[in-house]
Amino acid sequence: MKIEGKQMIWKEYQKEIASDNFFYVRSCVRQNFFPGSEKTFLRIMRDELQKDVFENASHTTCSGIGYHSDIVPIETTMTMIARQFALMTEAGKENFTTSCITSFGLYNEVLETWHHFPDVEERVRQNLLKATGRSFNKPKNISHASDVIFHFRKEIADRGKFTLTDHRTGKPLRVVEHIGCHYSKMFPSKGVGGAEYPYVLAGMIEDWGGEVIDYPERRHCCGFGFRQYLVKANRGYSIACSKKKFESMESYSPDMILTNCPGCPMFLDRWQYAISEMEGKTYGGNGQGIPVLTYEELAGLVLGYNPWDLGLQVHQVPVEPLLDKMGVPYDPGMKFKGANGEDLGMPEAPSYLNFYPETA
Amino acid sequence: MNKPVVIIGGGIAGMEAAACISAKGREVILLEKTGQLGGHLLQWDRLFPTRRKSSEVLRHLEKGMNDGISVHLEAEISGIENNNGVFIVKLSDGREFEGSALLLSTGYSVFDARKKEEYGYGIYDNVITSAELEEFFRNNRQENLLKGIKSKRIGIVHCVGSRDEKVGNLYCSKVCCITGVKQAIEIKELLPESEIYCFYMDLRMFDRHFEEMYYEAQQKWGIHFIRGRMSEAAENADHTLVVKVEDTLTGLPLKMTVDILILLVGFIPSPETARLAGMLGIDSGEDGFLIVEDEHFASNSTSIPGVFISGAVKGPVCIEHTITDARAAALQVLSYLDSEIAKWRNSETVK
Amino acid sequence: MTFNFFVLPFFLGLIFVVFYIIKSFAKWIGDLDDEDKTKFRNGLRSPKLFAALSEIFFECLLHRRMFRKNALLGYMHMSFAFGWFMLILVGNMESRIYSGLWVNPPYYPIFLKFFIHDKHVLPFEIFSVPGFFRFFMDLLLLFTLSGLVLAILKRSRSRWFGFRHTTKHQLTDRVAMFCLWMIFPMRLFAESFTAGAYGYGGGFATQHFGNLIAFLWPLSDKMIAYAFWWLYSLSLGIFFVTLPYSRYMHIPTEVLLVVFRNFGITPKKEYSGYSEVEVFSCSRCGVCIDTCQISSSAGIHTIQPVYFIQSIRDQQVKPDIAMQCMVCGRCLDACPVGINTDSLRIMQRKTFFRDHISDYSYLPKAVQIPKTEVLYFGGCMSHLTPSIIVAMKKILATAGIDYRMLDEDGSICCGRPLVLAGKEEQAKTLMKANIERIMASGATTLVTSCPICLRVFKEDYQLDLKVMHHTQYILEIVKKGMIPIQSYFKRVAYHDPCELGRGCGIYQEPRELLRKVADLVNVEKENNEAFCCGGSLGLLPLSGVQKDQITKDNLKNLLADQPEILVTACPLCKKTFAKHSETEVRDIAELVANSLPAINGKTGNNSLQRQKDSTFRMKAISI
Amino acid sequence: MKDFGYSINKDKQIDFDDNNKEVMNKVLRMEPSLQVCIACGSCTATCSAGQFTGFNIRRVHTFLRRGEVRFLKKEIMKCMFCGKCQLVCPRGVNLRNLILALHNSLEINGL
Repeated sequence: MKIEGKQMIWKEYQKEIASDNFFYVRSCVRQNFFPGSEKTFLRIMRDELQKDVFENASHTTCSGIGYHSDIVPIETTMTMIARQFALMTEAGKENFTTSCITSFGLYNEVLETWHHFPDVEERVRQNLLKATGRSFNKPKNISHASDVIFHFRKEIADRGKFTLTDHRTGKPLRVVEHIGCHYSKMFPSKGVGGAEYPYVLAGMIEDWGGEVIDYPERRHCCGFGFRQYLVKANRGYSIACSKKKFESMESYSPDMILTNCPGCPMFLDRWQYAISEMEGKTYGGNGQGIPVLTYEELAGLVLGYNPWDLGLQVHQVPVEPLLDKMGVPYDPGMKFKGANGEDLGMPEAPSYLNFYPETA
Repeated sequence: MNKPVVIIGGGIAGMEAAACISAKGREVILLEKTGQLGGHLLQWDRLFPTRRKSSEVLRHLEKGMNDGISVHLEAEISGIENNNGVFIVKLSDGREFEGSALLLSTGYSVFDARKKEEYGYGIYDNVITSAELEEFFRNNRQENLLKGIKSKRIGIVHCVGSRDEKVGNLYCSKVCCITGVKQAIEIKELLPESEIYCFYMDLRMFDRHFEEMYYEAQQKWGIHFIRGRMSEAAENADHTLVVKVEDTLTGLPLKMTVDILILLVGFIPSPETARLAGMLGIDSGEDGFLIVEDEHFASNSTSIPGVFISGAVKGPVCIEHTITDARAAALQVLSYLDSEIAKWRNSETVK
Repeated sequence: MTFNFFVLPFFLGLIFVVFYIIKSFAKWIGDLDDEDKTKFRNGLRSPKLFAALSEIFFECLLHRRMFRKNALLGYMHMSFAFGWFMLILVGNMESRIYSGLWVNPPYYPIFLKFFIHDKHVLPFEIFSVPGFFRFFMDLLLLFTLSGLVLAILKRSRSRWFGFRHTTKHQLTDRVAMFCLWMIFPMRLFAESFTAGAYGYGGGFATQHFGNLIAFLWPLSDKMIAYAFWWLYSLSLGIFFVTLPYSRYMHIPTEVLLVVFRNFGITPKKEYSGYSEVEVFSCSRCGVCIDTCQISSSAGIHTIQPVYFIQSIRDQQVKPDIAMQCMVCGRCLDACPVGINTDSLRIMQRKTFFRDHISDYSYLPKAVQIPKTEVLYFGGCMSHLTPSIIVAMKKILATAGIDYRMLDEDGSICCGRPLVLAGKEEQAKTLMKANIERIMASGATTLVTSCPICLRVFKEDYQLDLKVMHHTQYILEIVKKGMIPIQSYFKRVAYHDPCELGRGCGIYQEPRELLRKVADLVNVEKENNEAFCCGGSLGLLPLSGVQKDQITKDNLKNLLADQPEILVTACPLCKKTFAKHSETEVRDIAELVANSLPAINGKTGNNSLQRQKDSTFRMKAISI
Repeated sequence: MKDFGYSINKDKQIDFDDNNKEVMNKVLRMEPSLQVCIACGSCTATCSAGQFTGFNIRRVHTFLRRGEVRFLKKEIMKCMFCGKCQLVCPRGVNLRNLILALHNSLEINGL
């Protein structure tokens, strides 16, 4: 692998990322999947970096899941997206940043469509006006939340209390980065580093002290793919996709997987459990899985936030081994305690996946 | 009408045309950008389908370089003036040349394989281009290339940068298919125990003895051909490569590990061609190669009287045909210069 | 004195070989199926026995067939076989008459000259010529020795005997041969030395030779003679012992084969007692090597029947040997012993492919076959030579025959190719499917354009209707005057397809038909000697280049006389020749069709037609 | 092992590295002319069996060359062995021997 070759490509895919005054739209599913992530994003942006991130509670879904599941027509989707833009406009913001990769892709898709078919944009404006009396300006800058974290990765590193290194050996941790398909596969120029060798997560890993693992199935989809997962009959296909990736990365014995999409961490995490239950196969050392983190969670760890505040306890694959490597202190006793210390009860241990590992 | 003929580009076409024109007693000025005549012949080792050494062809061309030809190397052209039929060619170093006719033979460049990001050229250790392989052969450094290879399975990818809308080249580069077959055989001669797989869309064995060479590759050397364009390559921990292709003959996606991946890079118009064509106002086609006045009867003259073109500036072409084309160009230049015949030619021209 | 120890090697050897032969014969006859057993039993009590005996005399002793192949070769075999036989016969007469006893120890006649060396004149010597037997026995001995001389000569001058390639023999064969060759010189020396030592008792040859030795070499005495008697007995003994393990087993076995054949016992589809007898009857003479085109054209000299049968006998048949054969039947035709080499080969192939399951369940079950009188079956190959089908349709239409084409849109393979590959079991499904269709049509005549199909229809389908090749059928309707046939001056050569000629014995009909439409030139190798075109479906592993050579060599043979057209009667042959022939290649049917006037305005569709108009004449057709 | 009501799909992809190349090599040794196949499909178009069923000898060969041999046995059972394929092959490939060689080497490899 010639890193300079990659750097040449990364140079070609520089995208402009706003550095303040964000209008932030959340993901439909992430708060159930990884409750801590979006909260952590805001905490980092507002408390650490003193940035202005505006949220409007009345923003809705972008309808991406419905759109990609072929149950919401594109014009409806466009109108809903137009409404989000309207909310941004009303808030006097121009930098649109999304928590969800599918939304990010969809916003770009819609803006691109409008660019090529102004009449469609006009129609949508009419629809929105008729339906809500709202009108909007198109955002000056659209970035995904991971772009923003990428943008501030060095600041985060400077403020960081921990790095992606094994504090016992000083060796960098081996990290697999997995990009959501809708991040740059549709519009390579809209993603940091393009579609073939995306840099958005790789950049964070590098600057936070880790080592990026490039493995053959790097490009492959996590398997969520909406219809694949949502229709139970198709789940065999969904899980097969994740498995393909695990098999391909296993030989590199990664310490963790870093993701930037709502679906990917969910499925890369939960399918490890499902595969272990169905085939007795686990992909980490001694019966453990490979911890899967979102970029916000990782940033949080680097900044020394309490793992349980980041919501790491809801991961199916236990993260303790990773914490131990990074030397992040945590109180095992508190893992399953609620915010006010009430006992949430311990989950039943899976048959094969080592859920309660020996901790340091 | 009695000034010399200025030929820009001292490659195969330029050299051969110069030789032919000066042989008819016309003075020729041959301008070459680099420090050496010969163009791409300087990069190849052996030529298809005869496996003749390219140096041998070059020697033949050099024989034609007589006193009637004044060769100027390191000639960086800064401007060209056209005073109704008299051409003044200015060089960046101040040199200046006058000519009654201009022959443009600035050739082509090989496609930059980096543009096919998914093939990982310049990123993965064991992905090389067909042009590089020729360099290896030329300098007998194959060992460097092949050392440390365990199983010695080698993949050869056809149509890299050709017939590909994604890199803006819809045309076929013609010579890659046969080059791939030639190189496959050469590798097999070097490593008889190696397995070689060619990934192709079509095998365009357009010229004499090409199909026979393809047959030999299969029958004598047991080279395998898989129909399907490589979609992407990925690198393994041990620096071998995973190739993904649809085997269109089984209708299934196929994945295989190879130790070395050779990309058969195609033709693109050389930047110099585009620049000079711009200066002179010669039209170029959508593919960027220059347009001739009439593809059958004036296949070396352009829309501008006195300006002629020859060789790969007109599109992908093999060496044999380049030489033929250069001779045809010489003939057209000469007959243009003989004004009588030139008039007659123009009236004859179909367009 | 009627015994001496030196006789033991001979005597014991004789006992051994006799018992061995009896044992094997018993086994082989036992291995026949019941039907053949009865044939055998009845045969013994029928005039067939005499036919058998005469064939044994003419073939096993006089080697008539060998003479036909090559006089020298024939003489060599005859002098050995017949000469030795007579030595034994006459020797016994002499000894019995001398001793006056009817029963003698079996060694007595063989070594008579050792036991007696007086100047005896036997009672009632024929025409009371003194020493007649001595004279006659010497004559026979010389006769036999002359064969030996030729045999030795044949080693170096095999071409004089009509051989280009001779058999490479195994060790046992060489040992046996050496002993066989020693027998007669040893006898000569033993008798001569004895006669010389005693000064009398020999015949004209042995006596004079003996005297000469005694004169040149005074030391020679009875002891040296005695030594030679030992060597003589030893060579006989060793020969007998090696005989069962060498090619010479063919001497006794051949006799049984002749008997079997005369009793109407025929080769079976499965390896049987008969096959075993065939295998042991092979004398490894090697005639089959030169006849085989895989040797003469493809240059492979190791797979011919002589080696193949040897490998069966040694029970180590190799697939590549078994598969490497066109099953053209030329060797079978040339074999002096008349071994059915083809059936032996197919039997062996079967053993390899027993467990190759086939699945033809996809064949359409119930099919509507329109009723018809005459059923025409083009065959798979004819679909690649549509000109044949077109021609047949034109002929049948012109003759106004009510016919249907069974495989109008594609054939179910007849099964012959599978049979040839030894997959007879698998072929049965296909045969069944075709039989159903054929029977469903209610036809009384089945005409096919493909000899390959014809052969299997005749041999394996057991159809109770008339099966004909189109050449036969066309000839029939021509003779009935059902089509107006014309001839044009075209010199044509005819190639006998293997399956049609040697396969079904159809040589004359095609030629008779051809003579009606063209002028037939002669070809060097034709009829039963005809070469295979090289396209044979019997062959599996041979490379394209080698096959091409076979085709080219045959073309040399066929086109030697520069015919204008090369005619054959098999789509496969046609296709195979077309690849290499400069000369136009046609099927007989096409020639006939082209000689017909155009039906409903359509004109004959090829060069023949055009030529015809200029130069044709009516021929009187016998109606 | 738990049953979640769905299973993990098998990959349709040809994994050339893991596939069985032994059979391919055996067959190629037995019938080298297969090397020169250009997959034109004439054989399949003329195939006698092919007119009654989906038997595709060209694909059989292609699958063999990719090491996808599991289903071949079932396929080659359908061949009638008539030899038409051989007569139309533009590269003179000895296709009947492909069937035999394949039968044998599949046999040997217990497939």
